[in-house]
This record gives sequence, structure tokens and C-alpha cells, in this order.
Amino acid sequence: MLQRKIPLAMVFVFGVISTLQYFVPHPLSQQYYDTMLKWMIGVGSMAIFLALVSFLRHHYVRLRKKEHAPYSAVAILSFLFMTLVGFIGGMGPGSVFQKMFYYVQAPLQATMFSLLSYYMASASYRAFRAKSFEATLLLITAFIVMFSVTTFGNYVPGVPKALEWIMAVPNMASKRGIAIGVSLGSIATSLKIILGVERNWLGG
Amino acid sequence: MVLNLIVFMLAASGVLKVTDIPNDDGSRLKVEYLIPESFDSAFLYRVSGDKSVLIKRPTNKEGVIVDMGLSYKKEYRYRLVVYADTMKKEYESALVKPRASWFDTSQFPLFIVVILYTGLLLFYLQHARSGKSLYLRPIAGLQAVDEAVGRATEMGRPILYVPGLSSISDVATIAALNILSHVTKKAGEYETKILVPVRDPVVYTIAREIVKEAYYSIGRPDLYNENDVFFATDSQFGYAAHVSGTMVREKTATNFFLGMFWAESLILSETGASTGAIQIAGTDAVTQLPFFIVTCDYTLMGEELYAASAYLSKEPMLTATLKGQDAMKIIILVVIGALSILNLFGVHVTLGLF
Amino acid sequence: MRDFLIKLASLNRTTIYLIITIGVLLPLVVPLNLGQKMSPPTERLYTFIDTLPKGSHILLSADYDPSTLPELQPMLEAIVKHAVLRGVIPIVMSLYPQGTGLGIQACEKARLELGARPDTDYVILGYKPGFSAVILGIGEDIRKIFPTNYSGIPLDSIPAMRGVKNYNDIALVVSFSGGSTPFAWVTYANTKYGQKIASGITAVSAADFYPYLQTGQFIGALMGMKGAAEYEYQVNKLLEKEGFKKAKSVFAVRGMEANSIAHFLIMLFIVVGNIGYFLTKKRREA
Amino acid sequence: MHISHDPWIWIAAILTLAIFSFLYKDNPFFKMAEHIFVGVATGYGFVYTWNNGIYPNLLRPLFVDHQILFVIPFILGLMYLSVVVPKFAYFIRWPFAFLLGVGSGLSIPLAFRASLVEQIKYTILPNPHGMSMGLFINALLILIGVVTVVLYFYFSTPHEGVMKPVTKVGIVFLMVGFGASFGYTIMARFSLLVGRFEFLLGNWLGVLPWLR
Repeated sequence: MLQRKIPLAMVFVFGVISTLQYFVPHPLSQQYYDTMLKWMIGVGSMAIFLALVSFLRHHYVRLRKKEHAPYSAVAILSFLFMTLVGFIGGMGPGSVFQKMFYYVQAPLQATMFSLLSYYMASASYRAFRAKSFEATLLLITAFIVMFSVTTFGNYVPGVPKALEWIMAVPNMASKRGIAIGVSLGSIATSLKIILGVERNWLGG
Repeated sequence: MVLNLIVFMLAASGVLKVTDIPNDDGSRLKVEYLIPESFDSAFLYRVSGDKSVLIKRPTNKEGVIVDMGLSYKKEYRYRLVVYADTMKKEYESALVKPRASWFDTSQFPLFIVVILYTGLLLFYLQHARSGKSLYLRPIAGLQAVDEAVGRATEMGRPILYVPGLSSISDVATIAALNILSHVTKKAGEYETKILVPVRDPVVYTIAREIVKEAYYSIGRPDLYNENDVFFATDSQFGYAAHVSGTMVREKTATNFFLGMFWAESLILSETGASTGAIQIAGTDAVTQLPFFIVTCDYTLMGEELYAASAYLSKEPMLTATLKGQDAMKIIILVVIGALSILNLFGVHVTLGLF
Repeated sequence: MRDFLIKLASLNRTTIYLIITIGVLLPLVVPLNLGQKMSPPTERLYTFIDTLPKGSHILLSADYDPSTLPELQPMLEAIVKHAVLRGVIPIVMSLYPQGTGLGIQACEKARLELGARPDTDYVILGYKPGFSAVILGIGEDIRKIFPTNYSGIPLDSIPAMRGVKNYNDIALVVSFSGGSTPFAWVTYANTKYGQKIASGITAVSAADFYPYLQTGQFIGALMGMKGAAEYEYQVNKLLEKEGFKKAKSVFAVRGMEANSIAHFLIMLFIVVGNIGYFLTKKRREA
Repeated sequence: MHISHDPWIWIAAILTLAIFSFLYKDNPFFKMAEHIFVGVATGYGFVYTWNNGIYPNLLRPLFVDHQILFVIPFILGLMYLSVVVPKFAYFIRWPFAFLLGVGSGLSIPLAFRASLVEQIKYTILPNPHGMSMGLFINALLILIGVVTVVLYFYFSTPHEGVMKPVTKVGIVFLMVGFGASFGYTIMARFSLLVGRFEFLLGNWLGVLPWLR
């Protein structure tokens, strides 16, 4: 009862009401929507505690392993430091918390992001081989588009037009086709959850 | 000299017409005005109780405005004050109460579509209960799942399973967690270690339950290790950095990247490729699919990811909903075709949707 | 020769990364002066602004935050300078809170480098919350949405705003955005009021914009660093002609040169990789 | 050359270089930067979640504004912690049920409206009257592309017989689309790399005079 029936009933009731909410313009419906949004954020946020336990345990266990110890110690200390300055000094402009964000987290983030340039290069070099009909099509299109977006592409007559056409016609058609299937699949999954057909989250 | 002759006229004059706007939350009224004489200046007020607010200074003789920000619990009256060289005239509308609707009739067609689709799925579910088996065509990436788990076992190295970076409100995440259950059971049978780093706290808590249950269901609760499913960090690129490091250091033999991904997709899959791991990816993020296709051995595209749980579990109830989806696809294609042909002949039909 | 090609096709990752690093660094340090020919969407926008009569108004909406600054800021700066040079009055606003500062920054450059006078040669309105309400409201009366400029001066006492009431008095709206804001401008200002719209967008979101360029819903667009560089280069030429050599900016131009080199290197890698692939395949078959 | 004197810039520069070093191979510098990243980001996430998630959406409404209804999400949230007591561990399913129920429900009409209906709307052929030949052919091609791609994902029939050529056309559209996305994304990514190099050369080492 408490283990399965009530959760399944909750999913059904909240699911149906939330679906119907869209069709009801009455202010009460809007109020329901606003409240649910707050509750969802609130309930979802509470998961952070379990996540933090996991994070700390993950690194704590590693303190006993020589090859990981100094690094995991740094991870735990960075976490504690950031949490401390965040709760004591606040998040406002000029705070240590904000400085840590701008000069530690942001550059790490941006640099990690920029590694993608390198990975795009190595992936193209390694994997773009005209092995099959499909692979060749992908390769040739990517090649044309790459050329068109460079400065040199503009000097070859017809190339800018070709780029516009590829992006607006075949590219758009493929994205739309995928999107139609994806939205049908995602709606079906949502319905399956509400109807209780999909219950892996209950442990199978 | 101004005479300031004040004349009162009531709603019956037809100068001010106030109507409710249907299908809304009762916060709007439509006010139409038609000033019968030429004038120098005019002021339109909204009156509720003893409060009066200027809402417009009309410059033309006639016009329509939508007055917003009202309450469906109150009544309103509109007053138009017109000055024409020596005259001041006042017109007043009747009391009107905006109505808050309980059903948006303009959304009725969409409502029908929702009902139709739900009905289709229920129909096929009913069909599945009758026990008939339903055909599904093979999908390469899914047939490779078991093989990939086997490979990690042969090499005696762990499996890495990334259930996407999004939250539980993303259907792709739910699909990824379903597949996680299947992969864990397979890995458990071979006693191969499976690492599941997670980015979203809620997803972490669910993933943890799913892995625990999966081991339990194959009778090997002893294989569950609290540290194998772990919360890495909630920063997108922090996660990418940590998982990249993990792949290189733990030398994972098989990598699964299933769920919702953003730009980090290529960081993960290219690092994985550099370690020589066999990689199976799947996402509904159209913008990330090309990178997975280029760098992974198998890629589940778009809805193939959602279909995976039906394929892998062979559960008739789940297969049935796939049939429902297929039926809906045919309906959609027929609608697209029919409306296109009608348009060719200049007949524009919207069905209230398009 | 054959063996050399096969070897070339089996370079290790580190070598590839090294080549890419040099290819990107070099143009940043040593100017290549490749020149930037305008692509059609850039050219349409440039020509439109270039041929506006003196004293016309264009509305520039800085709908972005610092995260997309490298691509979008050079666009805004270049268009502000272009307008000022042509005697067209840019009115800068934002639908994002952080956009105000970026708009001010762009106008400051025009003031310091071109001697543009605030509230006479350009106007900064600032930020107002509410997307559709703001865009629709300007169609009625801009003073209803922005009674004052960002520093609190009433629009009625700003000389540059004389005679500007709504979209009828604005020749063009350009929305700069890393997301879908330009679509909101099309939906509300173009569809409802027939306002001409152009956009400045990041490369990531540009892929979704092409269909709308084809149908002409945007009169022009600057797409990613490339669009920024093309416009910047064109404005630089104009600045030189008008004797403002010092006001030239090469932020996007340099970035795009590095970008073009990188693209070429990747294309080269693909070609080399495939030649090697076919040679080894033949050898295996032989 | 005007090398920076700001210690924060130095920290940012060193961390930037440490991440780049991963391209050569995994090494202690990268590993250190990675763990600093993970620690700082998790701390940031926690403080952020507390200030923007837990406090304004649970604690303030319940304990400051005394909105008694917020007892429900508060209890649901506490149920996560039930896993501490194995006997009551199943209570963790309650918050899942709430999040999944509301989340799925809210998403259904939106997915229909925003994804499905919109995609279909722009796929239907327009009335060719007054349209240029080129634009009409493009619209026709998009229609063909969408239909074949949707059929590629049709699970009930094998890709044989009539479906074989149809899905083949679908694959052509898919691959051209993927190739275009790949080729187009490179510019966006290299713009970021250029940004990092400008930071290192300009803000840190101060050797780029044109960078103002």
C-alpha cells in the first residue's frame, strides 16, 4: 500500500490534473500551476542533501587510496570552502563567493567547453571516413558547410546560397522529422507514467 | 469662455460597448467606443467601486481597446468624457463583470488530439493484454547492448553508464533510467562493475534505487556498492571533466551515454574513443546526435531511445505503446498529406490547430 | 609518397591538437588581413542601414547577457558606429536586464571614438521586463513603455526622440540574441505592425534561422562570429574613409581569421585521413 | 607586454592551462584542476539550491509566510531522507511520484502544442498561388524529407519492400542534416577557443594590443 499503491495513485492524480490544467484559463488553474511549480522546485531541491552525502562519501572513500587521496582531499576542501563563503559572506557582488565563481569556476567551465574545438578536429580526422553511403553523405555535407562558413566561402559564387539551402531545406526537414517522432515518444512516455504502465522508478 | 455644459448619457446610446473576452482568466474586457460628434479631446476611464482610472485618450472617433489586468471578482463600468470647444459630455457604460472560463474552447481541437492519442495507447494496451505478440523491427544499437556488457566482462574492466545530464522532467532521462535497470541486471549476471556518475540530484536518487533494485531482482544484492552510483557535481562541464578523468583512469571498457545531452556530448564520447572503449549512445537532442554518430559505435537516434525499454524488456505492455505511437504517426502523415493536397487547390483547412 | 600519405593519415591526437593550437594562435598574434567579403544576409542588413536617409531611427535591442558577448558585442558596436557615421540615430534598448550595460558599453565607444553625442546622435533606453508586452507596447506608443531613457530623462526632452512615437517612425529593429528573442520580434512587431526586423545571432542558434531568412521574415542577419567579422570589416573600411582610423576594431575580424584557419585545417585533416584510408584499403585488397 | 598583476587573473590562467594539459594526457595538474572544479561547482550548486530552491520555495512559504499547504512539499522533500532507515526506505518513492506526476502532466499539452503541432504546421504544403517556383520546390522537399524521416522511425514494419526506398530517402535527409549540424557547429566551438586564447594572451600576458 504505502510502497506501491499510494505512489501510483499520486502519479495518476497529479498527472491528470496537471494535464487538464492547460485547458482551464480560470485563475484557480493558474494558481495551481504556480503552486505546483514552486512545490516541484522545492521537492526537487531537497534531493541535494542525498546528493551531497554521495559526493562526500565518494571522495572520502578515496582518501584511503594513495593515488586519489590528495585530489579527493582538494575536492572536499574546495566544496567546504565554497559552501562556507557562500553561507557566511553571501552571494552578492564583490563577495568571495562571486570572485570564486568568476575566476575559478567560470574559467574552468569555459576552458572545458573550449576543448570541444580540439575534439571536433580529432573526431573529424579519425572518424570521417567514406566507409559507406551514409558516412559519405554525412562527410560531404559537413565538408561543404565547413567551407561555406569560412571567410573564403563567400568568394566562391553560389556557395553562400548553397549553405542557405542546405540549412533551410534538408537540414530543417530532418530535424522536423526527428522532432515529430520524439514528441510522440515523449508524450507516450509521460502517458505511460501517469497510467502506471511504466513503473521502473518504483523498482520494476 | 467655456460654458462647461455637462451632459450625461447612458449605455443605451451605443457610444460605449463593453463585452467580456471569452476563454480567458477573467482579466480582460473589450471596450468599443464610437464618439458621435467631433471633439477636441477625450478621456476614457475605468470605474470600479469609487476608483476611477484613465486608460486611454482617444484621438479617433472610433476604436477598440482591450482592458487588461482586471479581476473576475469585480464589476466594472467605463466612462468616456469628451470635450468639444464649449461642451463637456460624459458617456457611461453598463456595469460589466469579466468572466473567468473553466474551459478554453479555442483549445478544444488540441484537447481532442490528447484524448485521441491517449485512446490509441489504451487500445493497444488492451490488445496486449489479450496476449498476442506484436512485431517490432530490429534496432542495431539495442542488439549491441548485451554484447557490449559482455565485452567489458571479457576484458575484466568496468562499465560506465551516463544517464544524461538533464533532470527527471526530461523524458530522455526516464528512458535512460529504464535502460540502466536492464544493463545493471546484465552486468550483475556477469559480475561486472558498473559506474554511474550522475549530475542531477533527483536523478541521482532515482538511479541509486534502480541499480539497487536491479541487483536485488537477480538475487545479487551483495553486488550493490554505494559508491558506484554517485553524484559527480551539478556543473555541466565540471561533470564532463570528472567523467572524462574517470574514463581515462578507470579504463572503462564499455561506455553508455544515454539520455539528454548538451555540448558536453562530444567531450565525453571523444575521450571515450581515445581510450578505445566500445560506446553506445542515445539521445533525443537533435543537435548532439551528429557527434555521437561520428564518435560512437552505436547510436540510438531520437525516439529509438524511448523505444529501448520496450525492446529490451520485451514487456508486451511497453511494446503495445510503441504500436500506439506508430499508429499516431500514420494519422499525422495522413493529415499532413490531406491538408497539403487541399492547399494545392486553394482550400485552407486548419482543423483549429495549424 | 604513398607511405608518406599513409603516415600522414595516422597522426596521433597530440600532433593534431598542436597543429590546431598553432593555427588558432597565429592569426591572433600576426594579422593575416584576409579581408571579409559579406555573405548575403550581412550584406542585406548593411545596405539597408547604409541607404537610410539621415535622421532616420533604428531600434537596437541588446537581448543577451555576457555569456554570448564575444559573438554579439562586436555586432552591436559595429552597427552603432555605422549608424552614427551615416547620421542614423540608434535607439538602444534591451529585453534582458544585463543587456542595458552592454548597450551602454557599445554607445560609449561611439561617443569616445566618433564624438557621438548622447541623446542627440544616439539614445539609450535600457531594460524593460516582459517580452511580448514590451514589443507590442512600442507599436502603440514607445513612451508608454519607456517614459524616460535609462538615466531618467523624459523622452519628450530628448532631441533625438522628437517625432518618434511607434514603429511607424522606426526604420528597422535589430534584435541581438543568443536564443529565440528575434522570433518574438517577428511574431509581435512584424506580423502585427509590419515592422522590418533583422537579427544578430550566435552561431549555435543560427542553424534554426535559415528558413526564416529564405521566407524573408528577417530582412538580414548577422550570424555568429562570421557575421560579426563581416560587418566589423565593412564598418572599418567606412571609418577609414571618414578619417576615424583610430576607431577601427578588429575583435571579430581576428577571431574569424583564426576560425577560418581552423576550419581549413579540419578540412585538410578529413582529406588526408580519407586518402590514407583508401590507400591502406587498396593495399589490403592487393 | 603588460602582464597582469591581479592574483585572480593568475589563478584563472593557471587553471585554464591545467585543463588544456589534458589534451596531451591525464596528469596531476589536470587532476587537481578537475577536483577543484568539482568541489567548487558542487559548493556553488549547494548554496544556489539553498538560496533559490529550498528557502524561497519551501522554508519561507512555510515558516515565514505560514502558508500551511507547503507542509506537503516539505514532508515530501524530507521523505528523501527515509533511505537512512532501510525499513522505511520505500518512502523515497513518494517524492518521485509527485515529481513524475506533475512533470509528466504539465509536459503533455505543451509537447503537443509546441513540438508536434508547430512542426506539422510548417510541414504542410502552402498554397502555391503567388509563390516562386523555387520556394515551392523547397516546401515540397521539406515535406518529402519529414515524411520519410518519420517513416524511418516506424517500428512496426521491417525496412523491406516498399519501406526500403522510403527509409533510404529518410536516411539521406538524416545524414545531410547531421553533416550540416556538425559542420556548422565548428564555428561556434572555435569562437570559444579563440576566447580562451584571448584571455591568456590578452588579459593575462597582455601581448594583444588590439584587444581593448
